[in-house]
Amino acid sequence: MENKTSGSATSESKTGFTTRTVVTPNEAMPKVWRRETKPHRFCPGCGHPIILKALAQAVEELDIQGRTVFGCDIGCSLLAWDFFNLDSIQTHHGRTTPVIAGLKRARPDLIGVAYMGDGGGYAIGSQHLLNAAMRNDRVTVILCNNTVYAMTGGQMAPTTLPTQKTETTPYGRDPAMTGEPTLGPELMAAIGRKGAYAARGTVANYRQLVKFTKKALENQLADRGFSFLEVLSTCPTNWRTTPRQTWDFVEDDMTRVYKVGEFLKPEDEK
Amino acid sequence: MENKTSGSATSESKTGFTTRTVVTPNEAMPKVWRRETKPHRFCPGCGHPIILKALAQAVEELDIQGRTVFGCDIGCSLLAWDFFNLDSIQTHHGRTTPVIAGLKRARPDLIGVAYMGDGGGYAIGSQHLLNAAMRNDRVTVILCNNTVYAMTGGQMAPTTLPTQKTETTPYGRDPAMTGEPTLGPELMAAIGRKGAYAARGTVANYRQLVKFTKKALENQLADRGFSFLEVLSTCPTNWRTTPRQTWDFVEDDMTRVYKVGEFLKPEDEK
Amino acid sequence: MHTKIAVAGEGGQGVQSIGEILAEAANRSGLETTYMPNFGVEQRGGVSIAFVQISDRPIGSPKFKRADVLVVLSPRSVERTRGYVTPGTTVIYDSSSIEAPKIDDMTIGIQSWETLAPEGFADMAGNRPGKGIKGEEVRRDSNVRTVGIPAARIAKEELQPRVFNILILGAILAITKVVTVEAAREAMEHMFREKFAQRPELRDDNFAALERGLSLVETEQAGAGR
Amino acid sequence: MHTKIAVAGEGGQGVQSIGEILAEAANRSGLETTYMPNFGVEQRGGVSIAFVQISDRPIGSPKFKRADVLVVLSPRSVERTRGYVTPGTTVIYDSSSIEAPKIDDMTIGIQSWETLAPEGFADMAGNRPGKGIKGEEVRRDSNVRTVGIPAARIAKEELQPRVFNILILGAILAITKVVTVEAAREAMEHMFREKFAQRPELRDDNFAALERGLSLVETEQAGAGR
Amino acid sequence: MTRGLTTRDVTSRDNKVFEGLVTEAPKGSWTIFPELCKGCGLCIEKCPTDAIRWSTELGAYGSPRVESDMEKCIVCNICAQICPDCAISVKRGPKDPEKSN
Amino acid sequence: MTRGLTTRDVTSRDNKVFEGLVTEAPKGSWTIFPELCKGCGLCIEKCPTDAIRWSTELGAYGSPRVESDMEKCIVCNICAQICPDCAISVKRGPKDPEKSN
Amino acid sequence: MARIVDDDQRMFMTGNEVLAWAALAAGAEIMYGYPITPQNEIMHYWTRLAPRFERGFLQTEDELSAGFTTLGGVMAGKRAFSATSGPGDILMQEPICMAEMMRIPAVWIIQQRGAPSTATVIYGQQETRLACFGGNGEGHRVVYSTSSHQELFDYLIKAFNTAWSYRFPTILLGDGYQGKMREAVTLYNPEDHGVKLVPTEPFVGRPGVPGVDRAPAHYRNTFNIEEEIYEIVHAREEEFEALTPQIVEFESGYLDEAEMILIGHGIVSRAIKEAVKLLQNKGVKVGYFRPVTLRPFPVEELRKAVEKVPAVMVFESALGQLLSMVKEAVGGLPVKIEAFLRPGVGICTDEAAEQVQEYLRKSSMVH
Amino acid sequence: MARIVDDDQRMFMTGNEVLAWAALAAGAEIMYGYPITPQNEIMHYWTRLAPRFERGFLQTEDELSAGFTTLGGVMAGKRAFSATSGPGDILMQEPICMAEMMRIPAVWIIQQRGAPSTATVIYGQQETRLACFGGNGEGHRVVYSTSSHQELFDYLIKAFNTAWSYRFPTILLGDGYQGKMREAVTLYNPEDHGVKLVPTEPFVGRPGVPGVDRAPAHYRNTFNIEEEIYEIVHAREEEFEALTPQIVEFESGYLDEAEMILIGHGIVSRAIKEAVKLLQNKGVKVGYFRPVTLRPFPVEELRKAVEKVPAVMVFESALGQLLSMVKEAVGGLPVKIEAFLRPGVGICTDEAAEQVQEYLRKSSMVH
Ligand SMILES: Cc1ncc(C[n+]2csc(CCOP(=O)(O)OP(=O)(O)O)c2C)c(N)n1
Ligand SMILES: Cc1ncc(C[n+]2csc(CCOP(=O)(O)OP(=O)(O)O)c2C)c(N)n1
Ligand code: SF4
Ligand code: SF4
Ligand code: SF4
Ligand code: SF4
Ligand code: SF4
Ligand code: SF4
Ligand SMILES: [Mg+2]
Ligand SMILES: [Mg+2]
Repeated sequence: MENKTSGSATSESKTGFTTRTVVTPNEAMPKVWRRETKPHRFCPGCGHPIILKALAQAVEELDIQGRTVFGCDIGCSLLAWDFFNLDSIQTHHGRTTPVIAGLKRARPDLIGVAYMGDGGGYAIGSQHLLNAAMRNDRVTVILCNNTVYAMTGGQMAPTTLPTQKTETTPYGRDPAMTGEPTLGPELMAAIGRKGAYAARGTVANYRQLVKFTKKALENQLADRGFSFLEVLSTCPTNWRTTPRQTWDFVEDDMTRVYKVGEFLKPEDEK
Repeated sequence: MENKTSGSATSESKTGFTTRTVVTPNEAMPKVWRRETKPHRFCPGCGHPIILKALAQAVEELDIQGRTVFGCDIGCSLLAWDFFNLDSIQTHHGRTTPVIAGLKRARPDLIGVAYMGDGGGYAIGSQHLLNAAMRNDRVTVILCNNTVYAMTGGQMAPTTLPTQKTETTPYGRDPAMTGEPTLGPELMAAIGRKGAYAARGTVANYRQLVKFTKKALENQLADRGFSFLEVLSTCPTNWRTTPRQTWDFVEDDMTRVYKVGEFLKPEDEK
Repeated sequence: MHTKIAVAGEGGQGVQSIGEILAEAANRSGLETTYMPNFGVEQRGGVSIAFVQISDRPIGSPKFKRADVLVVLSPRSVERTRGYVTPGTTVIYDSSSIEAPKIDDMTIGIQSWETLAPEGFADMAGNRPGKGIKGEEVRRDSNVRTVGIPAARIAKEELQPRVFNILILGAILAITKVVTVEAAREAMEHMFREKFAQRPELRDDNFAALERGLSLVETEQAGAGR
Repeated sequence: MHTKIAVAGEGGQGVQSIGEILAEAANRSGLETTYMPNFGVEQRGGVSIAFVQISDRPIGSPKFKRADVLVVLSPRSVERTRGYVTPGTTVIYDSSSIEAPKIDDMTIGIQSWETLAPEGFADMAGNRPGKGIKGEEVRRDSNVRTVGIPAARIAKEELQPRVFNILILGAILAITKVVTVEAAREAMEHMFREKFAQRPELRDDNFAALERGLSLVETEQAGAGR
Repeated sequence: MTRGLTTRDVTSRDNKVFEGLVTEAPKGSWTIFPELCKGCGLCIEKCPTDAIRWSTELGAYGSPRVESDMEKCIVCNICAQICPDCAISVKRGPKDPEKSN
Repeated sequence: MTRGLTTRDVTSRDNKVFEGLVTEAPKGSWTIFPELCKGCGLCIEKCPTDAIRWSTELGAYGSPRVESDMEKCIVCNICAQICPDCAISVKRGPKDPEKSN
Repeated sequence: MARIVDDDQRMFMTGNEVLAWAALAAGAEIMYGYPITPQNEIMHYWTRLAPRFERGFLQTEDELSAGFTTLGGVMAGKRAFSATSGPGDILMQEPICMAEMMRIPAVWIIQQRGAPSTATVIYGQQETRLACFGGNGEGHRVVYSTSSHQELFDYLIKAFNTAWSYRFPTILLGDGYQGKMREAVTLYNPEDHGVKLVPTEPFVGRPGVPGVDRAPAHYRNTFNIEEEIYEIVHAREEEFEALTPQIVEFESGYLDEAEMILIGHGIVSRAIKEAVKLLQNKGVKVGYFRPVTLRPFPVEELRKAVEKVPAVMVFESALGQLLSMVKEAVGGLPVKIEAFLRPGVGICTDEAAEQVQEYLRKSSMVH
Repeated sequence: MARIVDDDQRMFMTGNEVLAWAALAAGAEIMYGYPITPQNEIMHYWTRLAPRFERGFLQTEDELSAGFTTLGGVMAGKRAFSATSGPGDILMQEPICMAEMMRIPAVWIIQQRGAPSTATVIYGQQETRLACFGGNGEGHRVVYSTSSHQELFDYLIKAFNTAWSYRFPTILLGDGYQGKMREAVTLYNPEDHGVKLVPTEPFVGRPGVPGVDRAPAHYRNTFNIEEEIYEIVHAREEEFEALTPQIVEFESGYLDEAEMILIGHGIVSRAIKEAVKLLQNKGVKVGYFRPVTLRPFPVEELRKAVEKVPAVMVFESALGQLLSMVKEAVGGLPVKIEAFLRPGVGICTDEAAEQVQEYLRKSSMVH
């Protein structure tokens, strides 16, 4: 990645180190991110773009930018409709899985990524997710678990933690009435299709997240089976959390309920 | 059950035993079956009515005829819309689960039974089935696995066996293209809600079927959790099988893929 | 020329084959033809009806409410298809399983349901206090010809039970002359090509039945008419 | 009497509170009132606009395209709300963060988007080669009054940064007189009842800011006008 | 409450009776209800003693019905349990149920 | 092919550049891109050495941005990895990347 | 039912909050819902209020489920309702058309947003046709189109009563503006205003053992024979037509001597009413007609209104959905039909007035 | 594309089989489907034929998925299609309206059955409004209503061409009778009849690395601002109107001197055409008009046809869906509009003729 420093103005920083101004494409930003549309539209502190950074890095490392199609759902994921230097389709709420699955059937040479929220994937689109998994469709589904319906203002999602307050559980989620949180990768592991991949990553562990994302893509590249990656993410806007609370919620509260790791590897089989 | 013999004509049978004609409400028929609508509309040799016989017997033995509401789907299950001396609602394809779940939320004193086919439950209604299970809705879902979309003429269902020929897999189901069969009770067990019940029965083992059906109802009566019963059933019409082949298909072919038994008992927990 | 034919019977009697052969033969004769089975939600059971129209001009609706030729092959199908009878209708029936249908002024044109539904469903439907279709009228003049053919008995005794429907077909051809015997034979050759190739005796059986049906009419027609 | 007020600023500036207090006060004064925030798909970011109408007769659409009073509190919101300016509009702006808005013949009535969207989205939208709404015309005569209030500076220096919006509210009241100061005070008492009860100093801070805003206008108005 | 609703106009009591042919043997009785038997043949295959066979009489759909050979029948009730149409009733014990009352 | 389609009219090359403030220290350099930093504070909490603090300058949304104390910074890159906006770039090694070229 | 306010109470709140209160006042016992903007706050307020008034709530996995659980709730004999918008409104048509076929008196609130597809989350009147005629065809439903917070309150109460009186699914059709804006409204207990709540009855689960003490209730939506559907649809149509005089509602003003009648529904009708007053003040002779029920549509009333008028102008935030209904209704009359169509955007009083004046100026030049 | 027949070939087959062959002839590359009567056999034949012609098939979990996978297939640049009916048609509106918004040239076959709700699996013309205007509103699509097996074949080929020429989702509207009946049809290779297949193009996955060699393709259906939707909907409407003369189709006959014009679409138009011939033979002066495209509707053509006619009679197997369109189209003309509405049941030649004669007799008595 070349980093052209096209302008520079030097100043003494308070700590005694020199601070210069550089004008650069910003090499911290993956090339697969479309610079023109940055800063992006996600809120400050949102986990979505961290997931999308890992995806970009994985696409770059696997050198599949030229044949990856990115599909996003309705939900905050839609804000990524022009996020990438990737052909992208923003679909309907819950319908990203079938759009990408349909695309993949028509053009098996493409790499199809379906990106969605927990509401889109586990609630309104759950028949699609489940049946694509059952059919072992050769697509990669990445699902952002932020424990709420974020874009609509923070209602209970299938992933909302017990006692967690949301706009539709103002007194805290009561599992006796609304059930326990949905465990996606565990379910995929139970379906256990040969050649399928299922894992749960977290934005709190970026390196691992890149690794899981790559595996979820490699599995499709190898034409082995369905690939599913859930990612624990942040939504400070709807959680109404400070940065510290945001991390605590992801790293402690969520991780207690949602185990991070790989649940089904292509080698495993049922 | 009183068996009034209101008329009788005696004849000598060929084997030397006496054969009399009796006119009777037919005590082999559960009282919960509505006699007025018999013979019913299912095809000769159909497994649906065997499942519905077990259900009737269970309702009778648990003495809940006065508060059970029976919901049936679109699919051959709709032929049961006036089958029972039970209040009954025939719903839309795949939507029996939410209709009964909604009813139960409004009237927890009622016992709600959602009866559907494998297409209705595992395909078009799978988001409802999955999410009702996740919410641990206090309803009893009974699903007839006959490996095809029967009412529409025998297309592939999520439960069609590998290599099985159907109208949409004329050369035999190819799991590489269409996936392996869906395993419902196993999935419910993987969801593993506290107090939930999941089992698979078969029309080939009627006693066990009654037992499982009773447990699936008792679990709702005890307000413990979601209850799910899949039943291996027959569809000689679409299978185009002789009676012998029909039994062989259920008892051998299907049972090889679909294990009969209880997968999740209310005591179990995740 | 425009002939509307309804063939009704039990599921296993092969009424749809009769309809299909008639339609195929007409089509091969260069006539305008439609064939339509009735269908409902159930997969099996109940009365099955085949609707065939043969015409020298384009055909409107593929179903119709009054038949020029009504073929009824079981007692239940008589009940189910009364509504198709209208002045001028020729009713052909299997006289070995059905009494001569009572076609009187009161039954002609009565509204009935078209369905292949098993009893329970269809009966229930018929029992609804239906108000009938607007503009429908019971016609009081009757000019109906009935022809009884002891087809089941002859098929069983002289031929094979399974060619029962082809025997009926022969009778239909003899009575209505909607298509020629040659056309029907060709249609059968075409439709059962593979079966005939595998089992040539089938061809003989079927064509014998066709002939027998044709000849039957000549001998029995007068007696059965009303 | 029918006054259309749009208040625009950045997410954290409290523009919706200004709108809500104005509307609540008007409602309490027995006037017809509508208040509407703008909203889009995003949860945060971008320019936020509050639409308030106060009238002595029933109100039509709760949104409008030309404002009688436009309050702009950040440079971006000036850009975003140019379209609301029309002859007769009074533009109130925070002169400590914005230069006096250039309102000339060419900017009045220009089509712009109403949105609270973060930049990327909204800009992109604005960049589309929109053809504008039919019947829309750029008005060429301008009769616009602009009033600059150094609200941010005064709030920071003399009061508290967080009462910035209430100071602006005071200025709005002084300039427009749409509702009385008493009504505004009552509305705030009602809306912030719980907060004021918990932290009584909040009441004092806010009411002080209101007063300061009122008085500011009297002293600075002339200078800021165009 | 049924204004316009698609419920059937049914009588509350469900009194329909069926004609059954009871064959009695010392071990018990075996009844077939011809108007219910659709001739699916499932019982024939399930009978452990091959006691059930096709009858020359017709059943519900004009298709053949079944009958039981009471020499072979061990009144195990399997056929009755498995019959999708409740067309068979099996009773163990005293030859004539009426006499035992 | 775009007749009437809702695709953006974009240039094919994606050449946008950002202004970054590079602070250089012996261990490496740390760059903040003010127009990208939304001031979410996530990096502050994730920095293992508490090297990041609020700046008095404003970032993308007119909200405060962050800066790094290079005395504390160990150029571990965690902040850059975690930043949802790619507003931080960290480079290990030679004080001045330009000089090393 | 518990009283929801002590006495008539004037409030200043958002329309979605009004609807939550209205549902309470209407005696609604349970809401089933799935989030979608711009109706979310109905759920938000309901979930806060419901426990206080012992009402139920279930958030479902999608709108199909929200709609079908609602049907389950109604068939259990409860006043049950749901709310949705836009793409959710499309999905909701499946349960709504089952409710039409089976005469299930469920109530839906639809807050229209931009269309087609996901479009915008804001505002539109583009779901008017869907709300009135969605589904696979020819079911019967009642649709009230409201224009103010007071009407949201009044008509939601009425919607439940209409549903349970006539057993047609009933829709309250609002829009995102109405949901999100704040204005004054007076909340009241229906009984204080002489409004009686129509009692509910269970479809299933009534006392007694079916087949023993009473007949079982058997509900279905499937028929085997073409003629059955023919009969049902025709019978419903006749019943619906017969009930129309009881159900239909409209509002009109200044019709006498009008040179033009302005027609609009929902929130747009506010703008045209004000525009008419404005023009009347200037001496321009114009009147207005607003259908309140879009189904049944006030056909006779509209025909009577426009009989002697040279022209009407239809205003709507849509591309001609109300316009279609108006054209169909006034067919055969010599009136000229103009339209001001602004799909997805609001219509202001001033522009409505300007349009009319412009038209009248032009047409007077022609004469 | 492989030739599907050696030469023009007359066949006698069911309509659903014709459609499978037509899709092959049209160069359709993949079908996505979910079973529903009366369109199942399209899938049955397709799954038998597809492997022989190297075409694809995917059976999905429901109609939502069938529709959205179809959109995925089209965006991948393939001629993709789906088929449905009744309740499935309701669900299909969600993907269809996304196709409208994003101009995705997908093709749908709809074989109408009874309505509303599950109703019957047999026949009806009750999904006409849904097929033309389903979804949450104001999208644009093309709808062909066929009346014979030959038209099923011809127009399915045309539907793909229309879709890919103009990028509007396109619907072929048939019914259960057409699907299930057998009649004669001539199958042919389009090129033999001078019909060129409009080439397809991928929306996504074109050659080159996006952002390096070319711009990425970014498709969306969501907008943040009301005015954007306003613009899009208006621009589409203008485009659609401009294209209407190219797309619109109708059929008419015996219009001169007609005392009455019979109007019907789809299979019903067969009955009215025959009825007109029957009546003409008896010396009764009647004509017929049949819209072939229901969207765009042949408004101008119909107005021209009925201008000088005292009355028209609309025939449909529905409760007034075509009737609405006719009323809207002829608005302002003095023609009297009669209707013979038979929701869910067929209309025969004889009864159509009788109706007309009856009407003419009565009205001549009045004169
Ligand atoms: C059919 C349909 N129903 C509902 C909605 C409204 N809706 C838009 S975004 C959203 C929530 C998305 O939540 P999630 O999938 O968890 O994504 P997040 O915003 O949390 O990232 C909903 C319900 C819609 N657009 N379409
Ligand atoms: C929304 C919708 N899609 C499709 C159908 C068509 N349909 C009716 S029955 C049926 C198949 C049912 O199969 P299954 O659920 O397995 O039940 P079975 O008939 O096998 O018992 C289908 C697809 C429908 N009625 N509604
Ligand atoms: S609302 Fe939550 S999920 Fe959506 S962009 Fe903001 S922080 Fe991210
Ligand atoms: S088609 Fe199959 S499942 Fe349906 S009733 Fe017949 S045998 Fe039973
Ligand atoms: S199982 Fe029942 S229906 Fe089938 S053949 Fe035996 S008795 Fe008859
Ligand atoms: S009771 Fe047992 S032994 Fe007797 S016929 Fe039935 S299955 Fe056979
Ligand atoms: S994580 Fe990034 S956007 Fe957030 S404060 Fe740090 S540098 Fe700024
Ligand atoms: S590079 Fe590591 S040590 Fe330096 S600021 Fe970032 S997180 Fe802190
Ligand atoms: Mg979420
Ligand atoms: Mg099945």
